[in-house]
Amino acid sequence: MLSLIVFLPLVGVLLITLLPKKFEAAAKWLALVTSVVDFGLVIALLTRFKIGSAAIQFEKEIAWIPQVHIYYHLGIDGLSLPLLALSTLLIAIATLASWKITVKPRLYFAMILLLSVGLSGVFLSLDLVLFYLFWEIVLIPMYFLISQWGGPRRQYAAIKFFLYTFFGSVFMLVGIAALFIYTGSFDMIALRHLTAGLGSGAFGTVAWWIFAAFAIGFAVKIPIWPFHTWLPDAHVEAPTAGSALLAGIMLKMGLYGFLRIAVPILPQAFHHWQLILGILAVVSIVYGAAVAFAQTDIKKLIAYSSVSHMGFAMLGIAAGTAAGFSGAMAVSISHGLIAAMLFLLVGVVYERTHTREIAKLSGVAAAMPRYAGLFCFASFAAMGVPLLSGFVGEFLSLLGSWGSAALPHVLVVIAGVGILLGGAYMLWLMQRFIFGTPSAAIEGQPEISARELTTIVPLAVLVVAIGVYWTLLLQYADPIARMLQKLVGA
Amino acid sequence: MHLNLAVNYTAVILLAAALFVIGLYGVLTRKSAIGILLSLELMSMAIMINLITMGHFVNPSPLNSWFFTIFLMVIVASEVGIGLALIIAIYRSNHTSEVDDLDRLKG
Amino acid sequence: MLQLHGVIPVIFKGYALIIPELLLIVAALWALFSERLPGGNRGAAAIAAVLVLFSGAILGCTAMNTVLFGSKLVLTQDARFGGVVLCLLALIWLIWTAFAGSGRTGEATALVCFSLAGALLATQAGDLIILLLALELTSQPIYVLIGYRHKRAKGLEGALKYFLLSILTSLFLFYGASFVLGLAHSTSYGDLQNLPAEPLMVVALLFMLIGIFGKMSVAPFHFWAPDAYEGAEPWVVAFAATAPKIAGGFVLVRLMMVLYAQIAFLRWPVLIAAVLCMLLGSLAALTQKDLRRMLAYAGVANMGYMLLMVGIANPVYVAVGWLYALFFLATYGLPTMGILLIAASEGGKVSDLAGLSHRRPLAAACLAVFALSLIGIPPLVGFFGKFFIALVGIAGSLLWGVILMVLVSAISAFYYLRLIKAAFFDKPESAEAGAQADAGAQVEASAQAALPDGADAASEEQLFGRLLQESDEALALDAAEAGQEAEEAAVAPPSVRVSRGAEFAIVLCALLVFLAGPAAGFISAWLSNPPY
Amino acid sequence: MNWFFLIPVFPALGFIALVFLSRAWRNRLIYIGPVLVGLSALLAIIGFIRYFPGRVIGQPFASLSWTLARLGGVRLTLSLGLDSLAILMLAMVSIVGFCVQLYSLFYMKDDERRGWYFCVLLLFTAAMLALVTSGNLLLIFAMWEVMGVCSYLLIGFWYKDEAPRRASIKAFLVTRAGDLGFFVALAAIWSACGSFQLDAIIKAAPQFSAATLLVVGIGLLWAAAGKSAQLPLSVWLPDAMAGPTPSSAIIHAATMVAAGIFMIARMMPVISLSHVALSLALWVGIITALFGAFLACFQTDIKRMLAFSTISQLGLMFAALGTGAIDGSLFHLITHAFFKSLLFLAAGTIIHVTGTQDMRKMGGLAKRMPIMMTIFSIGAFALAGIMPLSGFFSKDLIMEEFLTHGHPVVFALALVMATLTALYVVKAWFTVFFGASRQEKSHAHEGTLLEIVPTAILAAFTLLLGVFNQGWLGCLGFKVEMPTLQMASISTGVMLIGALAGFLLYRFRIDNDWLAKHAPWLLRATEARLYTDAVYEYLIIKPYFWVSALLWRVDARVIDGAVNGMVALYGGLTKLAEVTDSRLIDGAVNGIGAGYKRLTAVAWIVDARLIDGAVNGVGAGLKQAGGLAKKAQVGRIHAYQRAVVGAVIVLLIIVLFVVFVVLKGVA
Repeated sequence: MLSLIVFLPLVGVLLITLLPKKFEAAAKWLALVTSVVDFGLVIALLTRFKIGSAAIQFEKEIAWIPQVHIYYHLGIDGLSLPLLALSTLLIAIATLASWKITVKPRLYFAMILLLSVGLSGVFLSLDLVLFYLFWEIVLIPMYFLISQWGGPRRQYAAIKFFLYTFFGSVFMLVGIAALFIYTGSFDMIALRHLTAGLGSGAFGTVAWWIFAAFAIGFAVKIPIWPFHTWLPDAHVEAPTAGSALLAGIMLKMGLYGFLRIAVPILPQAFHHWQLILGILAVVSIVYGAAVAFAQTDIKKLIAYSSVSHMGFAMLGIAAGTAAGFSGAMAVSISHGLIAAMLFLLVGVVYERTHTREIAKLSGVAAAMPRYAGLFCFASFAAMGVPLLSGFVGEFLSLLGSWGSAALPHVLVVIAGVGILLGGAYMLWLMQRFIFGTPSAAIEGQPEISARELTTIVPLAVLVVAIGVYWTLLLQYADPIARMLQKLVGA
Repeated sequence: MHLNLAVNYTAVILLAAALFVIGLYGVLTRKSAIGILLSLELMSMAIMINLITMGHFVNPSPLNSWFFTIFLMVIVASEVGIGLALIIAIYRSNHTSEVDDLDRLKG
Repeated sequence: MLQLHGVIPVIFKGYALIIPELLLIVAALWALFSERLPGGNRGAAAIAAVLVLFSGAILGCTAMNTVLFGSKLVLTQDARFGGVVLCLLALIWLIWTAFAGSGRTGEATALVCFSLAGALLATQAGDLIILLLALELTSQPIYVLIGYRHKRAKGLEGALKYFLLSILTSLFLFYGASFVLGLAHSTSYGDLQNLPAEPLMVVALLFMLIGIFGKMSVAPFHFWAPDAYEGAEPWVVAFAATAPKIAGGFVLVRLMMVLYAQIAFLRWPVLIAAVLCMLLGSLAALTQKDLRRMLAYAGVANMGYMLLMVGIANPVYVAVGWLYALFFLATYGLPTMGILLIAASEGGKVSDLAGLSHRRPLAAACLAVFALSLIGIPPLVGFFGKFFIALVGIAGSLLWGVILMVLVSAISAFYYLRLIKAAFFDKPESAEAGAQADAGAQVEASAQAALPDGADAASEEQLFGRLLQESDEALALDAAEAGQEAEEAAVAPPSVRVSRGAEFAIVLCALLVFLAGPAAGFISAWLSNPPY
Repeated sequence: MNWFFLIPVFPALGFIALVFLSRAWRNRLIYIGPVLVGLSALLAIIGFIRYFPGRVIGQPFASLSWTLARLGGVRLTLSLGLDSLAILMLAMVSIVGFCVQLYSLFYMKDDERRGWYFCVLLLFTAAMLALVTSGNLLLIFAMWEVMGVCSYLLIGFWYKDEAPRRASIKAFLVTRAGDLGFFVALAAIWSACGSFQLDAIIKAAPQFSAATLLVVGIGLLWAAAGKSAQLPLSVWLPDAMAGPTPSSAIIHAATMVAAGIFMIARMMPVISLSHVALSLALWVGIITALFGAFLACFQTDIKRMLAFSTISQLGLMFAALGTGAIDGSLFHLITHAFFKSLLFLAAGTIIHVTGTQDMRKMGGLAKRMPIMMTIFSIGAFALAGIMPLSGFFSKDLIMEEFLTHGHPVVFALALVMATLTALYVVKAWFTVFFGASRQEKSHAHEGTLLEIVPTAILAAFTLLLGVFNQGWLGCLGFKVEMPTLQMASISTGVMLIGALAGFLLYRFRIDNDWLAKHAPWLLRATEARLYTDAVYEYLIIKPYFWVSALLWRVDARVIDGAVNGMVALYGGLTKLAEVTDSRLIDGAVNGIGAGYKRLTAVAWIVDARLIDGAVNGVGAGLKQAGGLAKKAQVGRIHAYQRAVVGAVIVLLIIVLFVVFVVLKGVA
C-alpha cells in the first residue's frame, strides 16, 4: 500500500513521457488524475490508521543491499501521516494551479509528479539510506522547475538552491555513514535502542559530531538562520506552483528529519544542542520577521516570513517537551497550508500583472474584493490569529519552550516579540497591497477565477478546521510528542 | 688464461643509475623533441643494464631477467617508432619540433 | 585420431583465460585490413563489438582455472570484474563508432581493440614482465588515437605531450621494477610478498607507484591529461579517458594486495596524491570552457576519491576498501564515456551542448543521468560509489579524507550542473537554432521584473551570475588564445551524423548507469564472494 | 444543555451567514444583525431575571466544557460557565450591542459596504459574548485576539483614505503587543498547573512560586493595559476614532476596552496574591486617569474628547482593581458602558447633522434638536457624576474603596480627575448646545427615530442603574450601601467646582486659540498627546525600519558573502599550497622567466582575495581558486616534465622521511 502511494506518480511520469507532442495538453489532465488518485489513497490510509499509538503502522521491509544492511523499509506513524497527506494534497493543488503552463508542459508535469515521488518517499522511508535517496531525488525536479519555468534570474537561483541543499545533504551522508559504523544498522527505529545501548562514553563526542552533521543537513533545508540565503532567491524565481510546493512541503522535510532521525536516535547529543538550536531558532524568528519588513517584492517577503515561521517550529523542537514537539508538528502543517495559500494568491496576481513589486500593486480590495478577502484571511492566519491554524502551532511551541528546562525564559519572550513583528510585516503588506486606491497595474483586473478558487478554498477550509478543532491534528501528533519527550527526557 | 670475471655488482648498478640520471637531465633540458626521445632511449638503456645485473640475484636462473630485458627492448623500439612518427607529423604541420613552441594547449 | 574431444575441453578449460585477449587481437587484425574485407570500416567495428561482447561474457561467466603460464596470468575475482567493466566500455564505444564513426574508423577500432587487450592483460597480470607488456600495450595505441586527426596541429601536440610524459613515468615504473626483481629474486607477484626490508625497496616501490600514477593521471603526474584530451576528438577521448585509467586502477589495487606488508609506508604517497587530486582536479575543472578538459580534471578528482580507498591502513577494512575502489572505478568510467560520446557529435566546447534538449531530447536526458550520477545523486550508481567510499572511509579512520571528498564533490556538483544547464536551458547561439523561441518560460515575455533596489543587484549577481555568463571568457585571455579560436572555428564542424545506432549506444550506457544503482548490492556481493 | 449558552451563538451564526455572501446580498441582509443581537439581548435579560439574585462570582449555575486536544497526555479543555458576573456582563454587552446595531442601521444606511460592516460587528459581538461567559483562560485569550482583529477591520473600514489604515494597524499592533503579555502568562500558568480552567487555576494559585505569580500578574496586567488602553499602550485609542462612530461606541467605549478590566476581575484571586502587581495596577490606573482627563480638556474633536474620557474612566477602574476589591470597578464598568456608548451614539448624530467633528464649529444645537440634547445631557451628566445618575454612584463607590483600602494619595488624585472630568464635560456641553451656531447655514434637525430609540434605551438604563444599584449589584454578592452623606457631599462639591470652571472657560472663550497666544508650548504638548506618540515613533518604529533595512543589506551581502567567504578562504588555501608546490619544482630545476612574473603576482592576489573574500562570494572565490589552479597547466612539455620529476623528488623525500623517522625502519 505504501509503495503504491510512493510510486504511483512514477507511473504518471511514464505515461506523460509517452504522450506524443500533439497531445501535450493532456499532460496536465494526466498529472491531475494521478495526483488526485494518490491523495485518495492517502485518505484511505488515513481512515484505516490507528489513532493514539506511536508505533509504526503498515510497515513493509524487503532486503535491498543486505551486504551493507540496507533494506527497502517503509512505514508510517503519527508524525509522517499528516505530512504525507499535506504533500499529496499540495501536489494535486499545484497541478491544478499550473493549468496555464504552455512551455514544455509534459516535462513540467513530469517533474511535479517526480517531486511527489520524492516527497512521499522521504516521509515514508524508515531506512536512512532510502531516506537520503529520496531526499536527494527531490532536488532534481525542483532544480528543473526553477531553472526552466522560473523568473528572470532563475538559473542563478536554481543553481544556488541545488548547491546549498546538496552541500547540506552531503554532510548528512557522512553522518549516516558514521552512524552505521558505530551501530551497524540503517534502520531508524532500531537505531533508537542501538545508540542508547552505546552509552555516552567515547560515543558521546562522536554522537555530538554526528548530530552536528545531521543538523547542518536539516538546517539548510528548514532553513535556519545562517543557511537561509537560498530561500528568497529560490522562492522569487520559482514558478507559482513551484514556490507553493517549496514553501508548502519541502521546508518541512528538514523538520521531519529532526523529529524522525536526529532527536530520537541521538537524544544525549540533542541535550547539548538544545540551547544552540533554541538560540538559532529565535534568531531566525526575529531576523526573518525584520528582513521581511524591508522587502519590496511580495514573494521575497513571504519567503522571509517562512524563515520566521520555521523558526517557531525549530524552537518547539529545541524545547524538547511534549508541547514543543506537538507545536513543531502543528507549525509545519499549518505553515504548509498558509504559505501555499499565500504563494498561490500571489501567483494569481502575478499571472495577471506579471509583477510582484508591492510599489506597483495596491488597492486590490477595490478591484478584486473576493481575492482581497482571501488574502486578508491568509494574512491573518499567517499572523497567528486564534481560531486559525497559525495560532495552534505558535502557541504550542511557545508553551513547550516555556516549560523546557534547556531554554531560558527570555528566549520565549523574544519569540513572542517575533509574533508581534510577524504581525507588523503582514499588516504592512496588507496595507500597501490590499487597501488604498487601486494602482495602474491592478485597475480593471478580472476577479479570482473558479479554478484559482478551487486551489485555495480547500487549504482555507483546513486552516479553519485545524484552528477551531485542534484534535484534528494533535491526535496524530500527541502520541509521537509524548514518545519523543520520553526518549529525550530519559 | 682465466679472466677474473668477478663483477662488482654495486658498481654496475651505480653505472646504470648514473646513466638514468643523465638521461633524465637530457629529457628535462633538450629543446628539440628528438633530443628528448634520445634521452628517453638512454634512460631505457640504463634500465636494461640494471635488469641484466639484477639477473644475478634471480635464484632459479637469470632467464626471467633476460626475458624482461628483451621485452623491454621490444617495447622501447615500438615507442621510438610511434614517437618519431609523431614528431615528423608535428614538424610537417607547424614546421618546428622545438618543444617550447608547442604550448597552444594550456589553462 | 587425437582425442580431440578430450583435448578441446582441456584446451578450452586450460587456456580459457587468454581466449578473450585472442578474440580482441583477431578483432583488431580484422579491423586493420577492413577496407577490403566485407563490411568495410563500419562492419569491422560491428564485428569487433560482437567479439568484445563475447570475450566479456567468457570473462564474466565461464568457470575456468584461474592460473595460466605458471601464474604469469592470474584471474582473481577483481580481474574478472575489471575485464567485464572494460569490455562493457569498449562494447558501448564500438557500437557508437560502428554507427557514427567518421573517417578511418577501421584503424580506430583496431587501436582500441589492441589497447583493450592490453588493459585486460594488465588486470590479469601476475608477473612484472606481463605487467610491463600490458601497460605499454594499453597506452601506445592511445598515443596514436589522440593524434588521430593529424591535420589539426593541436591533436598532434596533445599526442606528443601524452607520449613524452607517459613514457617518462613508465620508465620510472620499469626502473623500480628492475630493482624489485633484484630484491625479490623473481618477477612473479607471489614472491613480492617477502621483500627484504632495506631502503632500496622503498625507493623501488615508490618508483613503481609513480609509474602507475602516471598511467592513471593522478594529481602530480596528471599534467598530460587536460592537454592530450583537448587535442583529441571527443569520441577518442571517450575511450582514452576511461580504459587506461581503469586498467591502471586495477593494477594499483592488485599491487597493493600483493604488497600488503609494506602498506604502512605505501599508503602515505597514495593519500598525498589523493588529496592533491581532489583539490586540484575539482577546482581547476570549475572554470573550464572545453568539455574534454573539464572531464580530464574531473577524472583526476575521481581518481582522488578512489585513492582514498587504497590508502586505508586499518587491517579489518583494507580488503573492503580495495573492493569498493574497484566498484568506484566502474561508476566513474561509464558516465564519463557517456558524456563524451554525446559531445562527440556536438563539439568539444561546453557551449556546443547548448540547446541539446531541442535537437536530441533523448541524448539530453542521458546527459542529465550521466551528470547527476557523477555528482552522486541517488538512485544512480555514482551515489552508491561515493556512499560506499564514505562508509569504508570513516570505518577505516579516514574521516578527514571522507569530509574532503564530501566537500569537493559539493563543488564538483557545480561544473556538472553547468552541463545540464547548457543542455537544457541555454539558447544555442547558432542562427538556425534561433528559430525555436527561447524555451525560458512564458513569463519571459513579461515586463522585465525590476531588480530589488534594496539590496544592490551587483552583489547578487556577483555570486554565481558572473560565473555563469562569464564562464565563456576565462581569466584574462591573451590574443593568441583568441586567434586560436578563430582558426579552430574555421575547421569544418564535426561532420559526424547522429544515427540511431549511436543514440542506442548512449542510451545503453545511460541504462547501465541507471540500473546499476539499485543493483549495487548484487554487484558488490558478486565482487566479494565469487559464485564459482 | 442550558439555553443561555446560545447567547454568543446567535451573532456567530449571523456572521457565518453573512461572510460567505456576495457584496450585493450582504447589503440586502443587514437586518439579520439587529434581529440576532436583539434575540440574544432578550435571552440575556431572561437569564438575568431567572438567575437573580445570583451566588458569589465563580460558582457557575451551568457550565459546558469540551476537550480541545490532548497535549502531552494532559487533556486541554475549553469551557463556558454561567456565573453571576457572566449573566450581568451578558446582559450589558447584548443590550449595548443591540442599541448600536439599531443605530448602525441608520448611520450606515447609504454606505455601499455596510454588509461587511454588520458582518464584522456580529463577529465582534459573538466574540465578546463568548469571552464574557468563558470559564477558560485560553478561550478568553482566543476571543480576546478575535476582537482585536474585528477592531482592526472596523477601524480600517473606510480603507480608501490614509488615516483609518494607519490607525487600524496601530490599534492592532499595540493590542497584540499587549497580548504578548497574555501569551507569557498562559505559558507560565500551563507549566505551573497544567490547565487553563479558571477554577483550576484559582484553586492551584496559592501553590504557585513567587516568580510565576509575578510573571502571571504582570503579564495579565500588560495584556489588560494593551486592551484597555492604559498608559504605556494607550496610544491607539484616540486614533481609533477614525472608524465608524457606532463601531467606536461598542468597541472603544463599552465592550472591548472593558474586556481588559473584566479579565483582571476574573483573575483577581490570582493577581491579588502578588502585591507588586496590585500596586502597579493602582498607580498605572490613576496616572492614566489623570492623563486622559487632562488631555480631554484640550480636545476640539468631539470623538477624540470622548476617547480620552474613556481612557481616564478606564484608568479609574484599573486603579479600583489595584485596591484588590473588584466590586467598585465592575459597578463603574457597567455604568460607564451605558453612558459612554450613549455619548458616542449621540455624538454620532451630532456629527451626522453638523457634518463636522470639530466642536468649535458646532453651537446652538439645543434649539434644533431638543430630544437629542436631553439624551446627550443625561449621558454627559452621568459621566460628570451628578447626583441622581449612575455615574455618581459608581464613581463614589470607587472613591470609598480608595479610602477604605488606605490609599489617601490616590483618593486625592481621583478627586482631581473628577473635577477635570466635570470641567471638560460641561465645557463641551455648553460649546455644542448653546451660543450662536457657528456654521454658515446650519441645517441641523432632530434625530430620526432610528437614532432616538437606541439612545433613549441607553439613557433609561443610565438613569435606572444608578438609583437601584443595591438591587442588581446584589446579584454579584456585593453589599453596596448608599454613599455616606459626607462622601456624597465631597464628590458633588468637587463636581460643581469642575462644572463652574468649565462654564467659565466656555464663557470667556478660553480655548485653543487663546492658548495659542498665551501658552503655545502647552498647546503643542496637548496636540502631541504629551509626546506619547512621539516616544513610540522615535524609540520603536523608526529604529525598526532602519534595522530591517540594515539586516536586509546584511542578509544579501554579508551572510551570503560570509558563507561564500568561507569557501573563498578554502579556495585561497588550496591555491597557496599548489603555488608553493609548483614554484618549488620549477625553482628547483631552473626558473622560467614568465612563470615567475605570474607566480610573484599571486602573493599579492592571495591576501587581497582572502581579505575581501567574504564579499565577492563563492562564485568568484571558487573561480579565483579554479583559475589559479589552472595556472599550473602552462602548456609547455618541459614544465610538465619538470613538474613530474619535482613531484617524484618530493614524494621520495616524504616517503623516506615517513619510513625512517615515523616508522623507524621498514619492518
